[in-house]
Amino acid sequence: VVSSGNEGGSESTKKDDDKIVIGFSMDTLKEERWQRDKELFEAKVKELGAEVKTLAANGDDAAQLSQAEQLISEGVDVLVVVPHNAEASAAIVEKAHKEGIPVISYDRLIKNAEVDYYVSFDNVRVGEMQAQAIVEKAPKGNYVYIGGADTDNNAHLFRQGAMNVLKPLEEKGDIKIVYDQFSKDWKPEEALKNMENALTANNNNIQAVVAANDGTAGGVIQALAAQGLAGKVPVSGQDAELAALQRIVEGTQTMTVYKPIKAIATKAAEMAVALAKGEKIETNQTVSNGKIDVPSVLLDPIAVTKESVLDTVIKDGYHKLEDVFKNVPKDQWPKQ
Amino acid sequence: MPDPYFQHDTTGVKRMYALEMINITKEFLGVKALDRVSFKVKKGEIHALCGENGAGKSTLMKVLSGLYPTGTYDGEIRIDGKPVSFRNIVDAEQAGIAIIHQELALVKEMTVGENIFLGREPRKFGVIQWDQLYYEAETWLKKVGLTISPQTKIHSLGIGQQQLVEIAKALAKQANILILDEPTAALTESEVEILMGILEQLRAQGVACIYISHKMPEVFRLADSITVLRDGKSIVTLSRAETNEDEVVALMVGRELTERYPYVKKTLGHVVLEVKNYSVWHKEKPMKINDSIHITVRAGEIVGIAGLMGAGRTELAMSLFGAYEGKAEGQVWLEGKQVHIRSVQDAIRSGIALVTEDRKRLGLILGMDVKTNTTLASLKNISRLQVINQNEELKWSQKYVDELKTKTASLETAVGTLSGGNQQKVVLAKWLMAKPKLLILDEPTRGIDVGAKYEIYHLMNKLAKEGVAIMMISSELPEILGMSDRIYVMREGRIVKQLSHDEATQENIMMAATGGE
Amino acid sequence: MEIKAVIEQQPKKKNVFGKIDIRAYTMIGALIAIWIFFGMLNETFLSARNLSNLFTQMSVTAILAIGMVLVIVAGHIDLSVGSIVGLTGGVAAILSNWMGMPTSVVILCTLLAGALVGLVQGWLVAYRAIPAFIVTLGGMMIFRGALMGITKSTTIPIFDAQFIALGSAYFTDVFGIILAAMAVVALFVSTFRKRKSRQQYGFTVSPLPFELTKLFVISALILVFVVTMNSYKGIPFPIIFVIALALIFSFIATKTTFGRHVYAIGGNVEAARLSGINIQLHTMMLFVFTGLLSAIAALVLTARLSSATISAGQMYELDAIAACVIGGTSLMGGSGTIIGAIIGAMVMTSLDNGMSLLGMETFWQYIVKGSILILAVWIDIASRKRKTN
Amino acid sequence: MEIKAVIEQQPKKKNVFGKIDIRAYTMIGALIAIWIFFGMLNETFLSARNLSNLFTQMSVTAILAIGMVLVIVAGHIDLSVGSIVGLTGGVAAILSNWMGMPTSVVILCTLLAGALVGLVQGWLVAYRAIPAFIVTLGGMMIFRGALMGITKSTTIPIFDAQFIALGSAYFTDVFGIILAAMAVVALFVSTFRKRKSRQQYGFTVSPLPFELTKLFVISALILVFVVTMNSYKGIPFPIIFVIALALIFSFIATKTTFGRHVYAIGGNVEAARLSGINIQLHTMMLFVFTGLLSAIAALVLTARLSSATISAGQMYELDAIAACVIGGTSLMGGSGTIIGAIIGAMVMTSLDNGMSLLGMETFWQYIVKGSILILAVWIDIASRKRKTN
Ligand SMILES: Nc1ncnc2c1ncn2[C@@H]1O[C@H](COP(=O)(O)OP(=O)(O)OP(=O)(O)O)[C@@H](O)[C@H]1O
Ligand SMILES: Nc1ncnc2c1ncn2[C@@H]1O[C@H](COP(=O)(O)OP(=O)(O)OP(=O)(O)O)[C@@H](O)[C@H]1O
Ligand SMILES: O[C@@H]1[C@@H](O)[C@H](O)OC[C@H]1O
Ligand SMILES: [Mg+2]
Ligand SMILES: [Mg+2]
Repeated sequence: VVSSGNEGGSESTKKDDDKIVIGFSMDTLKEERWQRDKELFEAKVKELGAEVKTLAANGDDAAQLSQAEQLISEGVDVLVVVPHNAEASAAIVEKAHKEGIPVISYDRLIKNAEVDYYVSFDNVRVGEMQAQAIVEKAPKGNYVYIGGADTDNNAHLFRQGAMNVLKPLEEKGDIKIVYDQFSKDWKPEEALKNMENALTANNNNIQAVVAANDGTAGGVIQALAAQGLAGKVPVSGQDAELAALQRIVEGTQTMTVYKPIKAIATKAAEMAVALAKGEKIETNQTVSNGKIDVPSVLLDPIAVTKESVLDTVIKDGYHKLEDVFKNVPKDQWPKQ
Repeated sequence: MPDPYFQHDTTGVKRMYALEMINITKEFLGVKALDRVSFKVKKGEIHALCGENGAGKSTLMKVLSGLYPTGTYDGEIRIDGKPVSFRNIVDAEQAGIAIIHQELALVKEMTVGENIFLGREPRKFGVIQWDQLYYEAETWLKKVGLTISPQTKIHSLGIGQQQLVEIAKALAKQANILILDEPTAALTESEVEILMGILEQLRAQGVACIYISHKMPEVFRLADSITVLRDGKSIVTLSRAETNEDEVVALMVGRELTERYPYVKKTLGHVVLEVKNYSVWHKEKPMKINDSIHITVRAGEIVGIAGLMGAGRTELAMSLFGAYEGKAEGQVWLEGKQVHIRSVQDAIRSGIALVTEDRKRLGLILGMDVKTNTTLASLKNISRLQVINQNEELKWSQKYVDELKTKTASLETAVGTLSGGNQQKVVLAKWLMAKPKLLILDEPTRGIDVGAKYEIYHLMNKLAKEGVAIMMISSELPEILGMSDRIYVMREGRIVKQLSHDEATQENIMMAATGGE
Repeated sequence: MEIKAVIEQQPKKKNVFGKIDIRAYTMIGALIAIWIFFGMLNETFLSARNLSNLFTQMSVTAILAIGMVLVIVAGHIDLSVGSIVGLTGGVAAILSNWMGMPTSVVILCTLLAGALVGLVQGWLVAYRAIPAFIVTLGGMMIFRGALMGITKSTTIPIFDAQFIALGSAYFTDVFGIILAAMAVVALFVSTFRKRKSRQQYGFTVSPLPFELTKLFVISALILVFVVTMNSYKGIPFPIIFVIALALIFSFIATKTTFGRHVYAIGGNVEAARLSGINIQLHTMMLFVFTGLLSAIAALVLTARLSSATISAGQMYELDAIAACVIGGTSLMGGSGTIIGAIIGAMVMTSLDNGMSLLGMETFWQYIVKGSILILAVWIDIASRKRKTN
Repeated sequence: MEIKAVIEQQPKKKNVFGKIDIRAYTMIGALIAIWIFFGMLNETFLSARNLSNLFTQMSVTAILAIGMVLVIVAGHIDLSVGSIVGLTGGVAAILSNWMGMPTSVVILCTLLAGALVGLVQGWLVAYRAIPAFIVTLGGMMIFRGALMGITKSTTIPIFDAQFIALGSAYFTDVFGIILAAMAVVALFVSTFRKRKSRQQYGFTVSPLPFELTKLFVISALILVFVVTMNSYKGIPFPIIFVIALALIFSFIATKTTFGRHVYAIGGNVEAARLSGINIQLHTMMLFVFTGLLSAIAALVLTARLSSATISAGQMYELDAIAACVIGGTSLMGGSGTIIGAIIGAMVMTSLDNGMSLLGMETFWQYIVKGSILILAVWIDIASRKRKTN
């Protein structure tokens, strides 16, 4: 009665012309960074003479699966996936493979599936970098952890990374985590409320805050500012959003983690086109995803502080100097 | 009051009663709606239950039909001599009791057939046997003289037809005790005739019928015995032969009522309303509901509009009031000026008021209190810069409560809890406060007791004397005859006859309304 | 007499249009328009393969909408279905992955969990008279929290191939054809039995050629559907769930006392009570149904994703409600059809699918989807009004 | 006369209970219980500082709930408020940051944008008879999409200190005291004017000592509030918005013809129409109000965060609706009070705040919040039922 669907998988729907088409299935375009991922990736693919088709799922697993199915129906040659959910997107890999389409996992690793390649920054590593930077500024004292959405797997990975650094210090007695909460839907206002409550509960006796991304950091810094503590308590972030960089140069935020999106987008585009042409791809390592060891290209995320802004995001052209330093008197602008 | 009929109530004679309700007491939030009421009905008799609005008639019947289950009242009910206790409506139905409630209880979106069998659908394993259902529904419809298809949706029926469906629904239960709570309030004479025929048939079959009505002629034509309730107490049970209308009315209101229709000859003023060649189109279908209507009403005049159900009187009224969705053509003149009324606001501004026929659905906001409902159409007059002067509001609503003798616990009582007659008085108060030049009354005394009716008639006379032009639509011929200075008879959307107060008789109106010769 | 003439048209009109109401027809029109539109802009949209995708994609919303229709008809609402999908999906994944239960046991327990959760909510609504909006808004939070608690906020993958098949397998071509044949036979038999029964009761029936034409058209549609699906991989499993559930619940809604009583409750609760209908029991059962249907949707979704995630089902309640309303269900209660809701689900899924095929920017997708939602209902309302004028 | 006697009791009763209904009293009870509970578990909960936080945290929900009450009373619903908050917040940020407009212009334009968006929705609901659920569900998507479009999905920071002050400044202690004094004076004056006016009309008034006691209690409460706030940093700006808006809209709801008409429409729309109320105009205006209030909420939120983000306001509609219903607004229309909705918002915010202070795990927070929502309404309904039996 049931067929697994293998036999029907014909090549008939594949486009016959020799133009290479890359499918790009994205979790969301809602955050600033993903918009950039999309633009950079598409530009690079086109530059390499191929076509690209991007679909974004607004953070819904089922929607992403549907969209991947559509890309597959359209007969793309390679599928590049930014999974909303690491495990749920295994289904995408399976569907693509049935049609003989290779899959590259972009930024987030697809778990428990025979993914062909993985290009990413390491999310646990991001968490570690965040905590590390804060610990350097405040080696001792009361710590607050403001997490991302409890419903986002990445939020858990970031927290895991941060705790890798913080837990040993807490055991040593150097620091104390006095408040540790997730922020619903990654919302800055949730982070603001959480931070207000953390400050109240500890009577402002807080020496450091590890915030999971720049949005939540924004909320945290608002709460600190209300207590006159902005700039006095180190706060981490992630994503190198313009607003965050502006705070960094002003001194209210300590750091953000810059994931050089240009690098990852370019790398992924190159890999995808090469894969479509049937070329061999060099990778430097493998990462286990629970099922196989996935050949991976791991790019290092970069911690950005006031000192390194110029050499990282600005040099990369990720943001413009005049934007980042918009609120700083012009005579204090660094020389490029 | 000693009552010979009740004194037989000793063990020996019990069996002759199909129903005995003994010492029933029922309270609502400190209001004693029923106070040790006793009520007995014999097999095969039609027993009328009379009383003013709020006397407790409906409440007593709700106790009997299981709507107020055992435990929510005190007292005992016996059917065929055996004590019973109903936990719900189904229990009562199983004991052979069927009731037509005073309020229409039909599901508008469903068909006539479905409504007739609602809750008792012919079924096999929970699956409804539609053909059987509609087949049987059709036979019951025929019994009540309705020739509509049982697959018609209720919402496309007029209120009178709906009432007939309710009656069919009750008949279909083939009960031993049939309760009819004001079944004829929305019926025309000919339909009342059909109902009377049915009831006489049922009486012959040994069914006990309890008949609640404010219409004395009906009561006296039908009933074998009459029980009068007053203020939640059973006053007396009389056999029809022993009594007469005046006595029953006196027992109901607690005093003598000499005349029922206080007609006075009026001095007529200028023409207030003149309708010329007026036609109204159906709101859904390409057909005229009113065709080439000519009507005039003078200041100080009460003009009656008679006709059968479906003659199109309500639509005419609604259309003149700017409240009917169907298109209208023709001319309307108010006090010598031609007006174009497109909305209710236009109508009110021009000095027209309409008391609708369905007060609960169209006249009142049941959840709001007496004061709010009274002032709703004239808030402008008691506000400055949109801010309501709450003292003025209290003053005016109190004035109308006093003037109309509305029985209400307070001005802040929700109108939904008032009895029908008092609700109607609140609607009247609302429109009196708007000081209309032309007052249109659509079935103004439907479901209202004699006492309240009388008060409303007096009020109409008083308004007419003050120069208000009154147009009264009514299906009760005695009322039309008794109150109107002039009568228009409508048939199938047209005015077919005009009669003066002195010319009009029951016969010539009916003749014109039915198109008979 | 004039009135009589008007009324006698009634039954005839009913036969022509069958049980589907006018709203549903407008929506079928809208659906076809959307399909043609996307079909012109994008060649793959109307390919067998994409249609197969489309039907699969709409399955979860459609299943939820089926239950939602009845709840709304009865004058209530269920905001918790999305969270129940999440929670029962989590339960299924835990049973399958962590506890290694066979698929049959997993299915049983999941359905039970859904029904139970619905029962509790239904009890609160029916017997404790708490507004359904509140109960299910509370339920939405509680179930989402419970899901996070039991899964420890992790994603639980499914490995059991049988389970995964629920969401992603296809019926073989032969089976599809057999199904279609059975459906056509059933259609003919039931139509003729109905005619016969009507004739026995002395009711008029519509002319035989007319009835036959109608039957053939429907049969042809069924065939076209099966052949189209077969030309890709066969009928997708989830779609059979949708069709089966739609048939069952349409039957319940229109042919059983339970269903009609639900409509009566929604149409006029006082009248229903006075007719001796057990309002409370019926109301509670409706929530058991939505719970159960949510669990079925959860099985399909979890199988399709081959994992349970903590965000699964989020906001699905709005999709389901929108599907119902687009399909003609009145939020005031008393009216609405299952078939309408399915068409509503199809309209929304087609929009999603078509726009993403066109690679429209996300923000445009939001704007277009919102506008179409409003526009569809607007046109429908306006056209009905025009007719009456 | 009997009737008169009964009527004379009424005003007395009214004075005791004021304009707040019984549901609101139950909820005040629940609120106090929640406060005591958290106060016992955590010493900072009842500190001046945390109370100040709490009031600020509830401000956005409260502002939205004020408009929502009236929409629900009229028998509609507005699911788009959260998205309007997002969109108008984005507009404000663009005007302030990208275009460098002064705060006054920004405020004006933002309010205009909110009102406009509300006007369009209101027009569709009122004049095109499209169900509000559909219009605002569509609106929810459209406005979110528009926000993403105009901000290019970026976070836009606010630098204008004046703008930021809207969300995070405090009134000075002296100003707070002056405000309190003014409020107390206004209270006394209005009460005595009302008494006098009633006496002029010949109505009975409640005994003077009783009235005075009441006045003093309320005055004391106002003072306690101001002193508490001053003992931290003063009255937070957003709270003054909430109080002002609550007073204005309570006044509109209870004392003006507009408000009265809205309640009448919700109570029985047909009867209202036949009483000469312009249903369509009133309905449209209600949506203009929710649009306007959403824009105010957006200003507060954007100022508080000193930036506009594309997720701002998401799901706020549910919070606002929940606040209304907890505060006694019936979803069937016709009844509900502004003060009740504010208390409802306070209950929800107190729960959020208390649980986060206790460091409760997220999943427990969901479960507790959902349960309390249901429980609160349950207790209220049960207690009212007991009373009527
Ligand atoms: N549900 C209720 N709650 C409170 N009071 C009620 C309720 N139902 C009836 N009453 C009161 O009980 C009394 C009797 O009402 P009932 O409806 O039985 O009168 P009735 O004799 O049927 O009057 P009518 O002729 O107007 O139908 C009235 O004072 C009415 O206000
Ligand atoms: N079920 C129906 N289907 C079609 N038309 C109807 C129906 N019911 C009423 N009408 C139309 O509406 C017209 C007026 O009906 P309506 O019942 O309002 O008249 P009426 O004189 O006010 O009677 P009533 O005594 O019931 O108030 C009828 O002539 C008829 O054409
Ligand atoms: O970069 C972050 C991304 O990895 C996470 O999934 O969502 C929040 C972002 O800030
Ligand atoms: Mg009665
Ligand atoms: Mg009429």
